[in-house]
Amino acid sequence: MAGTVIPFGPQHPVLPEPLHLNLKIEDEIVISATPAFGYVHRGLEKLADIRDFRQMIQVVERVCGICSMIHALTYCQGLESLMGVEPPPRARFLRVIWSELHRLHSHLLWLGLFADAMGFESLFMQLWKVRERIMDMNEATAGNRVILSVNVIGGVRRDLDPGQTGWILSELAEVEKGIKAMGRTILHDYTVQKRTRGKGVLSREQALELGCVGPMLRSCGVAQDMRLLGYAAYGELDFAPVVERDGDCYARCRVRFAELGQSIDLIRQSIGKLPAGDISVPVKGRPEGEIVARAEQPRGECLYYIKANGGKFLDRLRIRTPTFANIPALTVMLPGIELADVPVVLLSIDPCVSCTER
Amino acid sequence: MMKTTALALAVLCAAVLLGGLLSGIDRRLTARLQSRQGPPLIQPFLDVIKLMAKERMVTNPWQAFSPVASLAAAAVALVLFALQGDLLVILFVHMVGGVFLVLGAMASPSPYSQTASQRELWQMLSCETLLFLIAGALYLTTGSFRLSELSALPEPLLYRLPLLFAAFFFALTVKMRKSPFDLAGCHHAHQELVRGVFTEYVGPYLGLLEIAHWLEVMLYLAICSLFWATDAKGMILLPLAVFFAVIVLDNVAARLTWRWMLGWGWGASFILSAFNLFWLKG
Amino acid sequence: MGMGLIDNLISTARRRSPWLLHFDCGSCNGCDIETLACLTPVYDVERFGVVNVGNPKHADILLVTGTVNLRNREVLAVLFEQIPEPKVVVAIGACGLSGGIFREAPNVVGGVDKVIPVDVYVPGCPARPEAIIDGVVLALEKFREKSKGKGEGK
Amino acid sequence: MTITADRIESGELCRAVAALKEQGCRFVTITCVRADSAGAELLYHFDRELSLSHLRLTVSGDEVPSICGIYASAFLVENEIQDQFGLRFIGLTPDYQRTLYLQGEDSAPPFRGPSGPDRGE
Amino acid sequence: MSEAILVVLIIVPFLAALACLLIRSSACRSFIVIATVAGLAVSSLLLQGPLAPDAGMRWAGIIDPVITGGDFLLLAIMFFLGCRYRNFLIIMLTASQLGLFAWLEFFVFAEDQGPALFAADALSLILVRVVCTVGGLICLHAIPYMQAHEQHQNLARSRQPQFFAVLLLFLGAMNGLVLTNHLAHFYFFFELTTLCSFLLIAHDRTEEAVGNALTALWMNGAGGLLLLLAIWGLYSQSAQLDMNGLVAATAGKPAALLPLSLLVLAAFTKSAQLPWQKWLLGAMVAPTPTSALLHSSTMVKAGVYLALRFAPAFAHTLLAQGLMLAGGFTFFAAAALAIGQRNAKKVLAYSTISNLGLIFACAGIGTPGAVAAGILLILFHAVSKGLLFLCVGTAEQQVHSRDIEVMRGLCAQMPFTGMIAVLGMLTIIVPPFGMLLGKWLVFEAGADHIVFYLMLVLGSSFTLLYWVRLAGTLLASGQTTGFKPEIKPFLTRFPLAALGCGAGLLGLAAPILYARLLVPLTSLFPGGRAFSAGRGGVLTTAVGSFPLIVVFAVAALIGLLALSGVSKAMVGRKGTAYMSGANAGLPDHFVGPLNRPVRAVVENAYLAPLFGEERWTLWLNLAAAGLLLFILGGALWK
Repeated sequence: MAGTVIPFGPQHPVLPEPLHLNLKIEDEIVISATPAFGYVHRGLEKLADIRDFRQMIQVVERVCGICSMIHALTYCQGLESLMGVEPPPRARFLRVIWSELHRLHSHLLWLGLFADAMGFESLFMQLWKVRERIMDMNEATAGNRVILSVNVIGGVRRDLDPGQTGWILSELAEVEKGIKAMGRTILHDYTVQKRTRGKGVLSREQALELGCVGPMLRSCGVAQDMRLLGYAAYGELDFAPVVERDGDCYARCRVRFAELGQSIDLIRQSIGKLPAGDISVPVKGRPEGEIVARAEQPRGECLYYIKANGGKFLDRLRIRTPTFANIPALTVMLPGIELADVPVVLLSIDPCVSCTER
Repeated sequence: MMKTTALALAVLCAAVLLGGLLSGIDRRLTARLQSRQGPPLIQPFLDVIKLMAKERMVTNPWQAFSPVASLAAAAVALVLFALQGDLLVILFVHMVGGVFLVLGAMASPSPYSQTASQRELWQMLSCETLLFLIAGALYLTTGSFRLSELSALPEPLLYRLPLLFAAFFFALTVKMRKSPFDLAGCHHAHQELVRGVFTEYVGPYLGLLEIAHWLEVMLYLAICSLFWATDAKGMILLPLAVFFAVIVLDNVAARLTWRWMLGWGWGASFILSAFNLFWLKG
Repeated sequence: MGMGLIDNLISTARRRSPWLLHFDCGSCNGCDIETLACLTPVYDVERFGVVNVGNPKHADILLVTGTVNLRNREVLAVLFEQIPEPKVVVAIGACGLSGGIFREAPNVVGGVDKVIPVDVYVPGCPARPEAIIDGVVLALEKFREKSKGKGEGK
Repeated sequence: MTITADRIESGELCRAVAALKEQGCRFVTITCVRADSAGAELLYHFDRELSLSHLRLTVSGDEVPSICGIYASAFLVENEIQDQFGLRFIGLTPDYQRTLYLQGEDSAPPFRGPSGPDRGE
Repeated sequence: MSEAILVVLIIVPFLAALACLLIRSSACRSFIVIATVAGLAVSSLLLQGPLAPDAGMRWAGIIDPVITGGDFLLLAIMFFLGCRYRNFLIIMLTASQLGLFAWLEFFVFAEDQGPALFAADALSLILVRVVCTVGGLICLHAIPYMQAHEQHQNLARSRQPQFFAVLLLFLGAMNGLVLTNHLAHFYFFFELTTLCSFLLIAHDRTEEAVGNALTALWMNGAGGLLLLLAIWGLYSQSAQLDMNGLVAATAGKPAALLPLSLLVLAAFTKSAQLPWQKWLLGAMVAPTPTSALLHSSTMVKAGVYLALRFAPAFAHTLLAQGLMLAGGFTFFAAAALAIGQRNAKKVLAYSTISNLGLIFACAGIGTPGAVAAGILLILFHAVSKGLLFLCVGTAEQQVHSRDIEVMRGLCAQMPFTGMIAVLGMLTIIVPPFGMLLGKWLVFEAGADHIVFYLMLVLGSSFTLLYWVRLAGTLLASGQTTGFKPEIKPFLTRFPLAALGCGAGLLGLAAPILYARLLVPLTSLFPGGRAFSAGRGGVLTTAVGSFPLIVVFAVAALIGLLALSGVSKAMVGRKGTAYMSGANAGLPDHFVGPLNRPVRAVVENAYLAPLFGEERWTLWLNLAAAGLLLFILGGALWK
């Protein structure tokens, strides 16, 4: 029996980005799902041939608009170690603040889209309403709502004055209130649980074998978080990775929801400990050698491989984004679920196709 | 004869206006529940007028046939209702609307519209059975399927049909294509089947179906008013209350799957209704 | 007179009921999330009758974000073709306008207007929600021009 | 500064990778870099308890053994390298045959050939 | 006049059958078939009821021995068949029938019995016309069909003579069955249809065909035995074989309930009601004209005819209640099983079983409205179902499959057959067409019994579901490749067109039929409610009304309006289907992984776990058998 074949994407209302799934289903149960890519591929890494290593900061910020700041952070940190530069302490703490603001906005964005994928429109609206406060913070502190161009090699470009930090703290209190109000629905609503519990289950072993990263891996009981490497100021802050055990969509939802609180906490800690001083150090010379840099993006571990030869242009810039690592899990999670759950499971990896394909 | 025709026309005009307005209220209320302001109340009319003036485009001629038949079925059913006809006949005529909606949707090569029509069939199954049980209850209480007998009842039907009323609420949610049962098509497109059965209807055809949907919702609300047919106030307030309840439910629930709808939703509703009928018979 | 009234009515309805189709044509997500943000409580474009329909067959306005690449070029053309007349195309963001920062990347074709005719250009990297709403409003004015002499979408 | 990586030959790649899997390593990714001569250099990255270990493989021809049989998740990155560098991974499933990002055999692998601003275009 | 017509209706088919068997020229055979069918159709329409009480009495002296002899011959043939195929069941059943019949004939039935040989009330008249017109049209359709059918088989010697002979014989047997008023004669015709059905089902001589034919033979043999027992019982009650007389004499007699219940059970086997459905499903292996004939106008209708004819005798007893429930259960259960089927012919088969259940239930309810509904349903069902079978058969010869999924998009490939098939399906599920009118009457009549009403509601919703799904599947935009224009011989198109018109328009005649033919039946059912076909074509029952003419007019108007909309739509730009933007040029293809075109397919959800026959048949059969026991028990109770 041939069953039903459905093209899911590239243009599809539940997919924020173009991705194609060739779905074979039978009585609305997925038999197989073959993904196809390339609808957002630009060939960004190749731009390193014609943009010098400083200009590339602006390019890597646009690998993905949702985690732009952390892309630039990873890239800059890689070059800093390659060139032997130590950014000043204030810059390291500021980097944490913006990173965590980014995580907040990304997770809220994801929670909203996730709610929308299971047909919970009003939850989507409420979450995005809260998210707008983060966007305002981004704009007020970095000059842009989405793409935060704050990183430079050797530090950051913008500083926060005490008025701004105070305002951030009061805004965060509001955000926290809004999140708490929605927690009941997100974590305890019958219909939400019905749509997420037991869907797209990965065991701890499967998740490790498939190379999952970030919340995907943490929802399966693995406490893996690149922030534990202690880059920027994370080594001086107090936090523990959020871990869930069930490995289903609901667990992923719980992880990301809990990370909202964790991010708020990290921002508060950073503002509390924010040292005085310069925000960047002057950097001279050109990079030479090769290095692997890693950082924790909202979606998980991001890896940059940089190879330089002492010239203006990098020899090779390779970006392995977290979604790229999480995609193989889809081929395991999709078969056997209902068609209606495809968007839910698909979104549960928090796909960022723009990252994946670059 | 003239009088009947005039009445029929008046009822249709009123139903279209009221149905559109209710749809406007729905959108506005939904927006308020989502912390938004929402569109003006006449937005549904603007939408339909715009749709009617768009380009005609079909992938299969049946897509042009179906909306007309679907709208007409809803209109005839509503007129028969206004004329206090036989509830069974009204339900049979009303079924035609769903039949043609599905036929048109299945005629297109788009897998979305076709998959959605399978779901629409399950939805139809759920709604129709419950409506026919209401007709049965009507018969058991009044000894007739004619609506005209209802006003003579000493007390509202709701007192004797609480379980059936709950089942009706389920059917209304399904019919209004509201969460948690917006499975085969809904008013916004964010679902796995795009816009479900409506995906392939373009411009004027979608416009006709939109009006047909208003009329169907009006018919359902009219059937809802039967539960309180002894008192004009109740006949208006009860459907309105139910309408608002559906909208609120839409905003506090995620979409469930059609298997859940068929298994738990319809299964429970059917058993409750059957139980109510036995209880009624005594 | 009667026809004039109807034409007016249609023209009004068109301008007050724009249904959007948003297609991410290789964007970095920046413009996408800003487009989506337009629908949410703070911006609430539904006030103006805007609905994001997600289906070309019901759309009036095609919002395109991102640089066009060799693969999604075909998709963009299909979606444009599937929108019934009258229709307007709005290109959003630096990439949609010209290819932006990516225009020299190997798999990039360039701006949206290399594939389909664009009526409104919304600049920005990423374009702000206010700018996108402004672009949609400009697009509505295009309807007035387009409906003249075209009548019932012929 | 260079990354410390074990150099291996393509014949022993699969055994080495399987050994790392035995030790409980998570496969992170593969990086492909153009070598000075016509060939390419592949870096296999593995992670255990937040520390990375690497394998370095220099490819002279076009063909590399695939490690999909050991780590199934490697299919994506191997397909990507096929697209970008025009290599061929033997035993790759599913094999997109250079259509992962590109339009197939008729579009040239962008990373093949010389690099740099003067060397590009 | 009417005696001459009787001769034409019953004797001519037998002679024509003989002629078919003897003359091997295909042109001659076609001529004989066409002439016989035309003659039968005209005569059946000319026949007016009620017949004179002495109709046919002149030949009673010949008819009686001929039929008795025929009975022995039939049973002997069946016995022989049982021996030849080593089917123990058949041997046992026929042997016991043979013995019982001989004993009854020689020792029990009084020689001087002189019942009115023929009777033609509304029920018989409608059935005769159905048999002759619908059955006739099926025979016409069979002429080109069988030619095409045999082309595939590479037979050394055409087997069409036998086929058409049996087909015509079948018509004659059915005419005899519905017109006779003599219960023993009825038994003969009853057995004759059994034998004919065996021959028709086994016609292709494949292993499967013969096996299924044997199933049909033993099941109907069991039915025959039950009938014979019932005859014995009834005879012992009032010592007569006059059917009308028996009905009058046994009405209200508790002692007669046991034979009556056996009679009902015999009718159940003939009509393939659960748990006897297996033979009818198996009959699907036969060439389509056979299935069409068995399902729509003949064979299975013999069972419901028997039940309806004797309905006044057991009206308002526990037996009637049991019949109503068993019928309602079959209606619901067969409809549910039909949902799980992806074999188009099996869907039709289950639908037949389901609709016959409804008619049985009508006989069980036993109010004038219900009986009227039952009779109308026989008529409308025969036309619509005959049409659908012919359509599916025609389609099957083109697409070489019975799989619904293979027939997807049939309307694009075979516009004529496809569209008529869709029309036929619509006439079953959509008002104002006849079937729905009948169903409406059943709803009105059955609302007093909650359990039955629940089954009715579920059954009719299931019916709606599988028909809409099938119609939609045919309408779907089909595959673009392998398109062959539809060119069919006149004899294929004519029956389809005629039945299509009939299915579409017969509903209009319902008020007239209702007033002229069915109202007189009222007197037979005590305690029945008043009902009428009132002014302006409004059908009125005590509890509701159906403005038939108005709805018909509106429907026609809307149909025309919608068609004009279609013609407008054909002018405009032809759209492509929504495929998430990945359209690959061809209408139903999209660009999949590897940049390759992939065909988008959608198959219907048949939900095997919920509606699959493998899973449920046993349980449903057990439940149905329980209801049959209830019928028997109901008979014994009083």
